[in-house]
Amino acid sequence: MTALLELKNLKTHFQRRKTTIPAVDGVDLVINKGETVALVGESGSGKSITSLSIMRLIPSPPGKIVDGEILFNGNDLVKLSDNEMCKIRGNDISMIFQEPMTSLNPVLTIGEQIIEVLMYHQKMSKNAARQKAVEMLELVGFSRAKALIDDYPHRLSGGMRQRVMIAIAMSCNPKLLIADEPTTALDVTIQAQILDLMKELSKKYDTSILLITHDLGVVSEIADRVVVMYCGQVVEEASVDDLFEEPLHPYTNGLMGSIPSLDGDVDRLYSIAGTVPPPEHFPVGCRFAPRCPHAFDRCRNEAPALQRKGSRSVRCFLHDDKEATV
Amino acid sequence: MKKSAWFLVGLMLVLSMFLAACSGGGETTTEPEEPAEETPAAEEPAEEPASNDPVTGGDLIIGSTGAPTMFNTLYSSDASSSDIEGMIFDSLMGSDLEFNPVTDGGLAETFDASEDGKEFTIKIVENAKFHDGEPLDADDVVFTYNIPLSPDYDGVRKSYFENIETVEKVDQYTVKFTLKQVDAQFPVVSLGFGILPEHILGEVPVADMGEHEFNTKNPIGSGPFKFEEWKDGEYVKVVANADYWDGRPYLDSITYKLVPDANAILAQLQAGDIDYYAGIAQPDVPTVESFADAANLRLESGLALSYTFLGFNQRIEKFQDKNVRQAITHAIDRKAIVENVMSGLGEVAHVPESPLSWAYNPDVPTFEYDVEKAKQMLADAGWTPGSDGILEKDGERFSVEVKTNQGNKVREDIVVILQQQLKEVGIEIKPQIVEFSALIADIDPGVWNFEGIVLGWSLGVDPDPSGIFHTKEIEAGLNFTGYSNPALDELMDAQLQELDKEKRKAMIGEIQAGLAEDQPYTFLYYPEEFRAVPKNLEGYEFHPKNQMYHINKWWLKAE
Amino acid sequence: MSQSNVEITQEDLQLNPNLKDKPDTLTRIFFQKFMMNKLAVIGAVVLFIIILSAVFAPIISPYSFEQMNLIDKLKPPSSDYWLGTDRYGRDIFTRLLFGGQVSLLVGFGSVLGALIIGVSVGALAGYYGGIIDAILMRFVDIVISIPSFFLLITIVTIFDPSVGNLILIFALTSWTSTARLVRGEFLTLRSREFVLASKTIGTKSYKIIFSHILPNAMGPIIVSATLLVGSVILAEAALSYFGLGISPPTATWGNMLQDAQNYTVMKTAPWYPFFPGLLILLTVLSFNFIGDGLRDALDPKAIE
Amino acid sequence: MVSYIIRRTLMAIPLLLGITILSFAIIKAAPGGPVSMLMDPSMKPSDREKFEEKYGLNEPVHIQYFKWLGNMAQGDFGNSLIKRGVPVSELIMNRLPNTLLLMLVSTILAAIVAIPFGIYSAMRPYTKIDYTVTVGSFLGVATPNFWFGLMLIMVLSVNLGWFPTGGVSTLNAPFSLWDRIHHLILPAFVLATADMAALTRYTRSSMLDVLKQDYIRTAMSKGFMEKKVVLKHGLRNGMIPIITLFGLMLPSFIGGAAITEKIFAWPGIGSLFIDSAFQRDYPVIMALTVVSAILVVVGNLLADIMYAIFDPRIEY
Amino acid sequence: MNGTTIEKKSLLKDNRDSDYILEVNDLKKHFPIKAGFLQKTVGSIKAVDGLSFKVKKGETIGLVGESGCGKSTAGRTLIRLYEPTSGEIIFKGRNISNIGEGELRRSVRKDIQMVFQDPYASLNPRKTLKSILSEPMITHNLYGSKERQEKIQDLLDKVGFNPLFINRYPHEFSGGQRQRIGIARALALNPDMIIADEPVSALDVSIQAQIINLMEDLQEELDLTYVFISHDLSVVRHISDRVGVMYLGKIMEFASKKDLYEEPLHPYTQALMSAVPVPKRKGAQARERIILKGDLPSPANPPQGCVFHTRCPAATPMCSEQIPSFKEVKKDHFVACHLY
Repeated sequence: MTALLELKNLKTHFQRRKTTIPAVDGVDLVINKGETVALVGESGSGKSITSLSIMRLIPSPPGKIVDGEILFNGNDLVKLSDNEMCKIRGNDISMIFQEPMTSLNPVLTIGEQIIEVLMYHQKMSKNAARQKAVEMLELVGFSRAKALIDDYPHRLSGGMRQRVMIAIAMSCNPKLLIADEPTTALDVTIQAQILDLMKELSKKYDTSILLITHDLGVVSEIADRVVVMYCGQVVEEASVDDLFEEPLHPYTNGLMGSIPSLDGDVDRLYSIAGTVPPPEHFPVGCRFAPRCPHAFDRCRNEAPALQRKGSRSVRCFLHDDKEATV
Repeated sequence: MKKSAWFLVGLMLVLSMFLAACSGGGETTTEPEEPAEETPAAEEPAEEPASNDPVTGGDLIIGSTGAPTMFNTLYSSDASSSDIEGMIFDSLMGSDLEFNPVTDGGLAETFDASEDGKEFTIKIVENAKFHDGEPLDADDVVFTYNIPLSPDYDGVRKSYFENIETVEKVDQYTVKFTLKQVDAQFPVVSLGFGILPEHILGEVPVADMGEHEFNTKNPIGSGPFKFEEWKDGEYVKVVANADYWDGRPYLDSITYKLVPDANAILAQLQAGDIDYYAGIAQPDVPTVESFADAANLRLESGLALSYTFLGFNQRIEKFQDKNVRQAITHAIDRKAIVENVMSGLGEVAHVPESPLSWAYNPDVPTFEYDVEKAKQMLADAGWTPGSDGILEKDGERFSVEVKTNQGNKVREDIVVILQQQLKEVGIEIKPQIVEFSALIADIDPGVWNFEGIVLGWSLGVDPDPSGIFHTKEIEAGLNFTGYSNPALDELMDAQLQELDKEKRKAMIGEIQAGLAEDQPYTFLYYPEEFRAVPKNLEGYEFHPKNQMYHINKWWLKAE
Repeated sequence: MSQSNVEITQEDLQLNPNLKDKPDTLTRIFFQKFMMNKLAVIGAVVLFIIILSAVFAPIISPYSFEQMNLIDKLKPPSSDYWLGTDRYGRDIFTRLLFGGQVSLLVGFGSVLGALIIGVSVGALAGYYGGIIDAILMRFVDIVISIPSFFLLITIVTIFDPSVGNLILIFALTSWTSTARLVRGEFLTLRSREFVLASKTIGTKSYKIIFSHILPNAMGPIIVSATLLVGSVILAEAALSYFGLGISPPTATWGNMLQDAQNYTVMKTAPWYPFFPGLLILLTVLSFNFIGDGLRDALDPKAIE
Repeated sequence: MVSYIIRRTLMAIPLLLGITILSFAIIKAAPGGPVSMLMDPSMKPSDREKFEEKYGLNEPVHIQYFKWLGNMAQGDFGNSLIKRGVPVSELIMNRLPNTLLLMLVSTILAAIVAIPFGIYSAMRPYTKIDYTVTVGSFLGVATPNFWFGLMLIMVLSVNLGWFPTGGVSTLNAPFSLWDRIHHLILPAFVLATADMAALTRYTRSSMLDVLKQDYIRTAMSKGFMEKKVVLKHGLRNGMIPIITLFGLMLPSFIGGAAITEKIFAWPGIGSLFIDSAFQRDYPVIMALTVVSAILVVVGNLLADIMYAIFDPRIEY
Repeated sequence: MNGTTIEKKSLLKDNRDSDYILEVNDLKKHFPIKAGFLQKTVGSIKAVDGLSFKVKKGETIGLVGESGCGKSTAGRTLIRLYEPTSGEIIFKGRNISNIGEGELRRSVRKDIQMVFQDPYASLNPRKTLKSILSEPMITHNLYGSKERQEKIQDLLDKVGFNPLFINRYPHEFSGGQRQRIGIARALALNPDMIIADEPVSALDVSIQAQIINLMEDLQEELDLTYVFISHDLSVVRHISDRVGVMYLGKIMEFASKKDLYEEPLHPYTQALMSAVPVPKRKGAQARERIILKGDLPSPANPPQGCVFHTRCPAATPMCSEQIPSFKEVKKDHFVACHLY
C-alpha cells in the first residue's frame, strides 16, 4: 500500500479576537491509494477543518495552518503557492460538501459548472468538455443527461444535486475525493443511492475517498478504515471491521453505544455525559477525560499520545503500554 | 424706442415673483404692483446717436431666473414673458425715461386726445410688417383690442380694457378709441399691449385664444426681433427682424437663457456664459463688481421703481391705532436695514411712491429712528412692559407674526432684523416665511390671514395710489391691510378725474402726506437696481421699469 | 435571586466548561462587537460630542443665537468669534450649537414618529398577514410611489415649516421603509420556533408581538432608524435649499447652510458655508458609521 | 413572461388609482392656486371665477378628480394652467429625455465606480482599503447636493474653466456630441455621488453575503483563483439584489434630480415639478405624479424581470 | 375518495375507551397556494391528507417519514398551531379541531405541549431562562411568584440542569442543554401530552442519547404521552410503542413497534428500513438493500392512486388508479397497500 495522502501533525488554528482556537491540533492521518477512509466525530471535533486544510481552503484570516505537513503524493501541500494549489484542487483532489442545495451555483447551468472544471484543468475545448460533461452526468445516473446539462440546479432535488456534485468532483479523475458529510442532508432512501454511487465510482476509478461523517452507520457501509476525532485530535484509528468489533477508545465506545439500534432492543441508551468542550476550554490532560467514565488522575493531568496498537492506533492511557503493565 | 410692454412689467404679479425671488434677487420684478396713470403728454425724448457709429452683428445672451409662460401680452402676466414679448411685438405707445407715454416707442405716429378726454385717435406707421411679411394696419389694432373686450375673453388683463367703449378703424392706418368715462391712466395702461396679427388669429374664437398655439409655438408680431425657438427650461431665442419698420436692430440675435438658481446665474455671468443679467441682488453687487472687469462686464444702475414695506393688518385692534403704527416706524432703523441687507444700495422710503416719479412729494411727515420716542408713544397708547420685557395691554402681549414670502433672501433678512430691532421697544416679532402661493392666498380678499407682512410694491409709472389705499379696494382689491381714510378716499377719487398734471401732482402729494402720517405701512426703502451688461455694449440706457429698453438700438462695439 | 443553596458543582464545570466564564451578556457581546468597528466608535464619539454640545448650547455658547452685531458681518474666525460670523454678524459657533439642537431634534423626532407609524403598520401586516397585510402593504406601496421629495414640498406648503410640523412631515413621509422592514422581520420571526413555542403555551397575540417578536426585530429597526436620522437631517437641509425648511431666525444647520449658499458669501466668507456643511457632514457620517456598526453588532447571528 | 407582465401591469392599476387619489387630495389641500399665481392683481373676482370655471377649478374636489381621471384614462393629461395651451404631455416629453439621460449617465457612472469598490471591499472586509472605501462612500451620502454642485461650478467651471457652468449644450453652437457630454459630466457626477455611496454599500454587503455561500467554496474547491471565483460565481449572484436596487432607484430619479437640475440649469422634469408645485399647475403636478408612479411600477417590474434574467430560480 | 376515510371505522371499532387520550380522524391540512394581487387560491399543498390514529394514555406514538412527508405539519396541526383543513382531533374525549382560540388557550394549551427540533431557534435569544420558563405559568396565572421560583428550580432539576443558571441567556448553552430547557418549558404546565417534533435530530449523537433517555425518564415519572416525530427510524424504534410511517401526507403503515420493525408490510416501509445504514459488527450478515428510485413527488401535485406507486418496486397498474384502503391486515397492524 502506498500512501496517497499523509497528514503529519497538522495544526490549524483560528484567531478569534485575542484567543487562539486550536480547531485542528496535531492530526496524523494516512490515506492509501484506492482506500476509503472515514473521518468520524461529533460537531466541533475538527474533522471539517481538517478536510478544508487539506484543500487549503481555510478562510484566512482568521484561520491558519500553523504547523505540520500535508503530503500528497510526497509533495507538501502546505508549502505550495496559491497558484500551484489551484492546479491540484478540483483536479487531483476534489471535494463534495454537505449541503447539496447550496453547494451549486444557482445562476449557472449544471453543464457550465462541470464544463468550467474540465476546460480549466484538462484544457479541453468547450465542445469536448460538454461531451465529457454529458458522460459524467450519465455516469452518476442521469438518463436524460443531454437535456439536464442546460438546466439550472434549482430544478433538481437534493439527491440529484448531490449526484451533480459528484459528477463535478469526479470529472477530472481525481486521485482523492474528499466528501464532507455528503449524505447528512439527504433522506435515508436518497442517502442509500448516493452511498452506492460513491462506492461504485471509487472502485471504477480507483479513487481514494476521505469521507467525513458523524454517522457510524454510513461509515460501516462504505469505509475501509476509520479515524475517530475528538476535540481537534485523532483518538482512534482502525480498520472498519476492527473498530466495530472492538472499539478501544472510551469515546468511540460511547459513541457506538449512544446509537439506538434498528434491530435489537435496549432498555436504555448508553450516553456520554456532558458536552464537547469548546476549543477555548479544552482540558489540560486527555481532552475526553471529563466525560470519560474510566478516567483516572493521569488522564486529567497528562495528555495521552496516539499510540499504535498493531494495525490500529488509539489515544488513551487505558491502552498505554506502560499503564497496562502497572 | 419701441416697446411699451415696459409698463406691463410693473403690472405683473407673482409667477416670476417666486422665481426671481428664489434667486435671492432684489425686488424689482417681485412684487404686486399698482396700476398707474399718466397724462398723455406726448413728449419727444432725446434720442442721441452714440458717438461711434453702431455696428451690426453680435449675439447677446441674457440671463434670467424666471421662465416665460407664453408670448401674448393679453394673456401672459410674468416678467420673463414680458421681456420677450417686448422684442417680438410692437405696441401703439412707448415710454421715455421719465415714464411719459410717447409715440416714439410704439407704432403710433400721432396721438390725439379729444377735448373731453374720452376719445383718442391714433395714426400708426404705414410701413410696419408682421414677421411673416403681412402688413400691419388698423384692422390688426382693432382686432387686438377687441379680444379683451369680448365676453369670452378669459385672460388676466380684462380690467385694463374695461373703460373702453369702442375701438374703431378710421382708415387703413388710423384707429379711434372711445372711452366710457374720463381716465387719466388710459394711454399708459391700455396702449402698451402688443398688436396681434388678424390674418393669423382672426378666425380663432376668443375663448380659445388663451390656449392657442400661436402664443407658445409661433408668435408673430411686428417687433424688432423674430421669434426663433423656445426650448422649455433652456432658452428663448429671437433673431433680428431685417425688415423692421424702424430699421434693423443691430444685434443679430438675443438668447434669453433660463438659469433657475441665482447663484448659478452669477457663476455663469462670471464664466462668461451669460452676457447680460438684470436681477443682481444688492448684496451680490460688490461680488459682481469684483469680477466684472475680468468677465468683460460693467454695471448699470439706477433707482428701481418700487418700494418695500412692512404692512399691518388693520383689522387687528392694536394696529388700528395710528400712534402705534407710527411708534413701530420710529422703532425701526431703516438706514441700518438698507445698509446691511441691501449693501447700502437703496434709500429710506417715507411714501408709497418712488422719488423717480414726477408726483413724488418729498415734504411729508417722517418718523425717524428713535427708540425712546417709540417707547414713549407705545406707553401713551397703553402698552406697558410685561415681566419678560414684552409690552402688554389688557393682558394682551404685543406679539406680531410677520409673514413674508419664502425665497426672497432680502425680505427674509428684513424680517430677522425687524425682530431684533422691535425687541428693543418690547415688541415681539415672530417671523414666518411662507411659500409664495400660500402667502398670496393669505392676503386674498376675505382671507386676510396675517398680522404683519413684509412685501414690496413694484410701482407703475402713473402715481395713482388708490389701487392700494382706497377704501373701496378693501373688499376685493389690493388694500389687504384694510386701511381706510375717508378724507384720502375723496382725494384719490378726485385726482383720477384731474387731467391737469400739475394739479394732479398737488393732489397726489397731499395723499402721500396723508399716507405718510397715517403709516398704514412702515415704508422701508426704495432699492437701487443693478444690471450687468457687456463692457462693450453701446446704446444702452437704464430704464427702471424696462430692462430691455430700446433693445433694437443696442450694439456691441468691436474690441 | 434566592438560589444560594445551589452551586456550580465540579462536575458541572467539567462537563460544561464554558459555564466557568462569567457569561457574556447580550449587552456585552453587543459592545464588544461594536467596539471592534473602529469607524462606528469614532462616529459614536463624534456624535456624542455633537449632541452634548447641542444640549448644553446655552452654557457653552459665548453669545445668544439671535444676537446680531451688524458691524461684525461675515468676520473670519477669530478669538472673538471662534468660527466667524454670518451675514448679520451673529456668532456662527453659537448658531451652530443652537442649530444643532433643532437639527437633531428634527432628526430624532421625525425618526421616532416614523418608527411609531412604521413599526405599528409593519407589525400588524407581518404578524397577521392575509388581507390585513395586503391592504396595509398596498397603502405602503402608494405612499412609497409618490416621490417623497415632492410629497415633502407639497406638505410643507400646506403646513408651515415649524419644527413640530417638519417633524410631523418627515415622519409622515419616511415611515414606509421601516414598515416594510418590520413586516419582513415579523414574517420571518412569526414562524420561528420560539414564537410557535409561545403559542403552544397559549400566550396572547399582543404579548407575542411585544415580548417575543419585537425585541428580536429591534436590531434591523435600530439600524435603519440610525441611518434615517442622518437622511432626515440631510432632507431638512435640502428643503432649506428650496426655502422650505425651518424659518429664520431659528437656526438649523440646514438653513444656515442655505443662508451661506450664496455666491458672494461663498467667495468672500467661505468659512460660513464650511462650518454648517461640515457639521451636517460629520453628523450624517457619524450616523452612517454607527448604523454600520450597529448592523454588525446587532446581527442576531452574532448571538446564536 | 408576457402574461406575467400583463398581469403585473393590471395589478398596478389600483396602485395608480390610490396614488392619484392621495396626490390629488394633497395638492388640492395646498393653499393658493394657479389663479393667484397667474392673475393680475387688478383682476376682478368675477374674472377669476371665469378662469376657474373654464378649468373646472371651482367644482368639488372629487368631481375635479373624476374628470381628470376620465381624461387621463384617455391619455389626455390636459393643458398646463400656467403655460396655457401647452399640453402637459408635451411639457413632460420635452424634459423627460433630459432627465432620463442625466439619470442614466449618473447611474452608470455610479455603478462603474461603486461596484468594483464594493466588490473589493467585500473581498477584503475590515482592512484599510475597506475602511477607506466605506468612509469615501459615506462622504458621498453626507454631502448636501446643492452645496457640492455649486462648489464644483465655482471651482471647476468658473475658476478653472474645465467644464461649462450649466445647461445641456452650448448656446448658439451646432450640435456636437462632445459638447453634450461635456455638459453632462458635472451634473451627472454630483448626482452620482449619493448613488455611488449607496451602491457601494449595497454591493459590499451583498457580495459579503454571497462570498459566504457554499457554492463559492465549491468553486474554490474546483481550483479556480479567487478573482475568477468572485467575478464568475460571486458577481452574478451578488448582482441580483443590486439589480433590484436599480429598479427601486428609478422613481427617485425625478425627485432626486430636482436640486441638481436647478443648479445646473438642466431642463429636466425634476425642476419642472418643483416649478409646477410652486405655481400650483395642477395638471402638470398630477401628470408628473402619474409618470413617477408609472416609473415606480415600471421600475419594480424591470427589477423583477432583471431578477428573472439574472436568477434562473425565478420563473414567471 | 380517500382510503383512510373508508377504513376509519375499522380503526375505531375496537374500543372508544377512555384510555385513548387522543384520537385523530381523517385529519387534513392543506396549505393554499396563493397568487396574484387578490391573493386568490390557485391550488393547495396537501401537507397532511387524511391522518387517522389513536394514542393511548402514557404511550409513545412514533411518526416517521422522510422530509416533506408532512409529519411536522401533522404535529403542528395536532396542537392547533395550524388550523386543520378538515378532520377531527379528539383530545380527552373532546373535539378540539375547531374550538376558538380563547377556549383553546383556556382549556387545551396547558395539556398539550410541544418540543421543537431546533434548540437554537426554539428559545427566544433575548430572554433569560427564568423568563422563558416562567412565561407559561404567568400566561396561565399559575402560582405566586415564590412558588413559581420553586417550580422553575424543580423543572430544571427534572431535566438535569443546574438552577444556578436561570439568569443566563440561551446563547450561553450548548444544543443539548438548550433542548433540556425546551423540554423543561414544555413541562412547566404539567401537560398530559407532549408532541416532540424531531427533538434530537439537530443534536450530536452523544447528546441525542442523553435527551432520549431524559424523555423516557420523564415519561415514566410524569405519566406523559408522547407523539414523537422523527425521520430517524432507529430513534423512533427505540422510544416508541407504536409507529406510523408517513409518505406524502398519508400514513402508509401503522403498527406496534415490534410488528413494524420485524415484519414491515408496506413496500415503502421495507425500502425505508433497508436503506438505513447500520453500524454492523464483523461478520454480521449484509442486509438486502432495496434502493428506491427517484424522489418524493410534490405534495402540491401528488400522484393519482397510491401516492407511492411512482417509486414502488412492487407497483401494479392498479396502484396508479385506485387509492389503497387503510386496512388492518393483522391484529393492530394497518397498511394502505393493494398487496394486502
